[in-house]
Amino acid sequence: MSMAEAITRFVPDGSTVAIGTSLEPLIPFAAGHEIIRQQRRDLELVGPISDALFDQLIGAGCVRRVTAAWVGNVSEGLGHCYRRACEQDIPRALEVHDHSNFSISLALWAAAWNVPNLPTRTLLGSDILKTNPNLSVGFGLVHVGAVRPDVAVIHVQRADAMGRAHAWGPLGITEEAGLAADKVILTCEELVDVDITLSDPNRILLPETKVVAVVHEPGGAHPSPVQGHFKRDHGFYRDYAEQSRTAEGFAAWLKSWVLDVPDRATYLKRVDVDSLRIRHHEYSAPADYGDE
Amino acid sequence: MSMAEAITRFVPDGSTVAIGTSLEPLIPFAAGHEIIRQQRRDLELVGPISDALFDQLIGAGCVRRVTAAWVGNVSEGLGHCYRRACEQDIPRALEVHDHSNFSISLALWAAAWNVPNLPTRTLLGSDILKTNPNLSVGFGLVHVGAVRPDVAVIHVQRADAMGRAHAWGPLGITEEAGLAADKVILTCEELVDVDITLSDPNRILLPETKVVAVVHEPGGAHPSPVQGHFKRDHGFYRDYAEQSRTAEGFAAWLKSWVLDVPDRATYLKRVDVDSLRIRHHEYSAPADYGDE
Amino acid sequence: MATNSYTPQELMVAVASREIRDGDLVFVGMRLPILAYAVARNAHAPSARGLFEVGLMRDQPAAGFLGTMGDPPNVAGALWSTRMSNAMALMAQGHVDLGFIGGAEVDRFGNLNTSYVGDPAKPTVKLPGSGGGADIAILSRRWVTLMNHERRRLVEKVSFVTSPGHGDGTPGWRQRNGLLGGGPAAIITTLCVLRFPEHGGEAHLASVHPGHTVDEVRAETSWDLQLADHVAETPPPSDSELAAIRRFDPDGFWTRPA
Amino acid sequence: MATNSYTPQELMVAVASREIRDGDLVFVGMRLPILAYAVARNAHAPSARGLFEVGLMRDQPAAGFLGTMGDPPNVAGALWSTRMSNAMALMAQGHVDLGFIGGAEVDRFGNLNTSYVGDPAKPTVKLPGSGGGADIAILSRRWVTLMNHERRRLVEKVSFVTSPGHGDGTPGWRQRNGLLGGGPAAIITTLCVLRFPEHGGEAHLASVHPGHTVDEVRAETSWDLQLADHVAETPPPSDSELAAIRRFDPDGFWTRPA
Repeated sequence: MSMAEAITRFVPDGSTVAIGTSLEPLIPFAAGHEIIRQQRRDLELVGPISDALFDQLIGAGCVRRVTAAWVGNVSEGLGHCYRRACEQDIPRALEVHDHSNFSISLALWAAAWNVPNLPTRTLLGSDILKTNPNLSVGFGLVHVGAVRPDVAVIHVQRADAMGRAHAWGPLGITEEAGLAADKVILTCEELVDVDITLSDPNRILLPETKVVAVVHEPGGAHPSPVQGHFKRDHGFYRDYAEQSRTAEGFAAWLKSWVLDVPDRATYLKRVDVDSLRIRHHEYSAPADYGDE
Repeated sequence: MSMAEAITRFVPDGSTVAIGTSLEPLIPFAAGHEIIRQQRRDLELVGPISDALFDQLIGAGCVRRVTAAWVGNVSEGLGHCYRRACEQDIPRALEVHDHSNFSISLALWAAAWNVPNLPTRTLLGSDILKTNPNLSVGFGLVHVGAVRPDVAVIHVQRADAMGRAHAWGPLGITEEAGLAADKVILTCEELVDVDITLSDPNRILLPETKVVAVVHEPGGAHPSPVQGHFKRDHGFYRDYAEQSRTAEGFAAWLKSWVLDVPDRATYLKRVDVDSLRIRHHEYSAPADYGDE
Repeated sequence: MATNSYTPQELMVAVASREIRDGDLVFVGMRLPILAYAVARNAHAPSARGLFEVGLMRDQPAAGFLGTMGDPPNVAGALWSTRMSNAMALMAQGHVDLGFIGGAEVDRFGNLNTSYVGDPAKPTVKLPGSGGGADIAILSRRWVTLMNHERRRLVEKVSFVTSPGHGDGTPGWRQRNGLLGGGPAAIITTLCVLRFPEHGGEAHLASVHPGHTVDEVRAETSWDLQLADHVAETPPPSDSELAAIRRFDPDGFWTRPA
Repeated sequence: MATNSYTPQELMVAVASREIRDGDLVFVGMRLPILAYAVARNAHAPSARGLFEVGLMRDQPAAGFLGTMGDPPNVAGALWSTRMSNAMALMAQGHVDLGFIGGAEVDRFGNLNTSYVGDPAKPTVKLPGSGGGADIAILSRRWVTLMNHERRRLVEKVSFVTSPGHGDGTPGWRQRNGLLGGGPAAIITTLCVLRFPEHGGEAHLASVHPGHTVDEVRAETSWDLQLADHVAETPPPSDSELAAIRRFDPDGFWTRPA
């Protein structure tokens, strides 16, 4: 399925969208940019930390609420669009449901297990309890209310057309986000044959019954890293931080890198992909699934 | 470390022991038999379903309490030693904390996350709520009390000497049992070089900081299956079911297969290993962990 | 192959397989349901998927014989090999269309006992316990029980409710008590098929297996069994159903008399 | 290499690395703590391990430069690549000996703000938020903060307690409120090191970095800063510490002035 079709069909206005769930790696920037191009509105974004993608979606006016532990630019610091939205309602007012990394994970596990909340000791003594209405305290514990995304968008190294994904490297809250979501959109570096994915069912990330779209989008996570494929493009994050300092600068960045870009292939032509590509391969030892 | 030393040092009398956590596969029978030989007493056994191993430990008089969802013989039915213990206090009285498969998993996740309990809707309407004092009902939910094993004994396909284990096939409640336990004893088909385990950190089952012993014990899961190594020995389970029907029959079985057997190598000489060995290898596609 | 040459277990497998609808996600229990899933997948439900509490999802039935759901042939080619709690998560979300549970005792409202006969503190028979039975009973959308039809098994009141069915049989009992799924839809026995009204309540005799009679069924049932308006004869296994059963259980491990 | 040729960030990394004890499991935050872990592992803490909330455990520091903890060199050769909630489980069990948290505002009791300056409903500055900071503050056995030493950062009262330290400073505040770990042990700034009493309470000035004075520190601190009985000079980075820092940050991404 094309990225445009996947976003059109499965990310309507008002959706609750989990995206960027592996923290710094595997961020589905290509999907995020398509959401911006299709001018989605009133989204609730769900994630642990977001390394620049939430900032871009907020700056583009797509977002009504953020449910996350951290929104900014991991190597550069503050998220300037996030600041403008929270401080000045530019381009629109933003509701924030604060979490810690642990508590947003628990919120998704609560949804995955279909219970109203899960208890934890984290956040005791934190003012986060005052600003997030989905957190409550009782019996000496914090009760983290379930967060159920309408859709989780997940970038992986490889997937087959039936929706079986292989991802590796640290997975953050990807598993619970996918299990909690009603629907999963996979974007992948490589679209592979079923023989590859089913050769290792333990590496299959999620049940295919959750997956509604598989989008073959090489480089779809740039500038974030993808183990075995791409290094992180630190300079791109730096440039974004600098240019997004002002609303005008962000508008120019957005026009140049998103709005005037029809698709990911065009985008990648402007990136020094060669300098980012991982060329030194280190393959995992095989597991023997023999059964007879 | 030898199996004898691992059990001597890390499974004292009175321990709470999670064992057989992957349900039917990868059951650490060799470890269980060593526990019997060392005449451990007053153990609490923790597991989901137990395919014959709990029955043997109960019949041998090692067990004070069972905290599990099911105890028997999966292909044959009832656990005769379990019956004698519960019905006639033979060889001793047994306390049973009933669970369902889901609730024992949650009890271990509660311990892993260090909270007193986790909520669920399963068990509502079940009399299991009446017999297990670690379950309570409130606000329309069941609250499953944490179960924290002193030690989890886990059989895997391969591990290195530093405690990094690779296991594949269905994992049942192994991950939460290992995370919840104070200590983990690994028993493995293959003791491999660090290069093998670290080639695939996503397949590493548990943090090495939990692992206190790695025992190289090929065939240590017989008669249970080990993907890529051994088929399940259905006939062995059938023979065990037949012989353990009476206390005398069980005593004879135990003498023959456990008490008079010094170690696993001797045991395996009496098993038709050739007919059980998996010879048709099916290797997983590699994952590329390249980073530069 | 003559249609009269089948065992009671083969008939039960065939009947159970017909409960599986195409596209269903089936929580497959041990023993006969493993065969029922294989038969359905090869016949009328080619897009069904099986979910196994050990931590597996499959489409195709395993190529080799399964003594347990964790046997190596069930892992090879699986669509997902994972933790049990992930399989349970799908069921807790209502994604499991159909589950199978074996039972030792059942009452007219479909409440199942697989734990204790007699007082749990000093049982006359200690049964193995719930396994995933209680989870399936409470969380799956609908479920079916398979059991031998004997008076001591189909009882007026079970000693212990391991896996709740329709509770006390009053309308809305499950919803009132917070149980998520729709409860038991049928009891498939060695003699007949009992069915429950769609919204719960008491089982009624829907069909009697070939070679058996309503009187025989009633004699082997401890409670005063309700009859459907029209009690049918259970259609026997078709030749293709029998062929599939025998392909997946070539030695009759599950389906031949001991 | 002359000892005067180091940046304030290099000194902070060296000081932070000395907080890591051999054998510690360290919850490594972003930026300077990644370097501090690498320095310690190569010097006095060869058996320390690092735990990263992205879902990684390591022994050896990553061979390549890290812009984030999720960069590919941090994954290659990891001891465990997993879910965040598993890393948090270890911390919730008290297995994390030391954590690092960056802060935008801190008060005398070590309470940290990384969320809002001003009213959260209409902040004058929206900061990125907790990330794992609140989790480390509440669950790790002890933790250390690194920050620039400015009056607007070391404040009488933080606008928002993202990561609780010693609360109101009264004895036993953390235990009374259910916080698991021991709380902040030190604040390492660009000018000095502040330390907390072992069982909580108010920070005191323990050492001043070379080239700075107590008066300068007090002038840049909003509250009336308590002094240790003997305020030492912070030992500068050793040659081997500097060599390690420059090996892991060869272009000065984290440790050279912008």
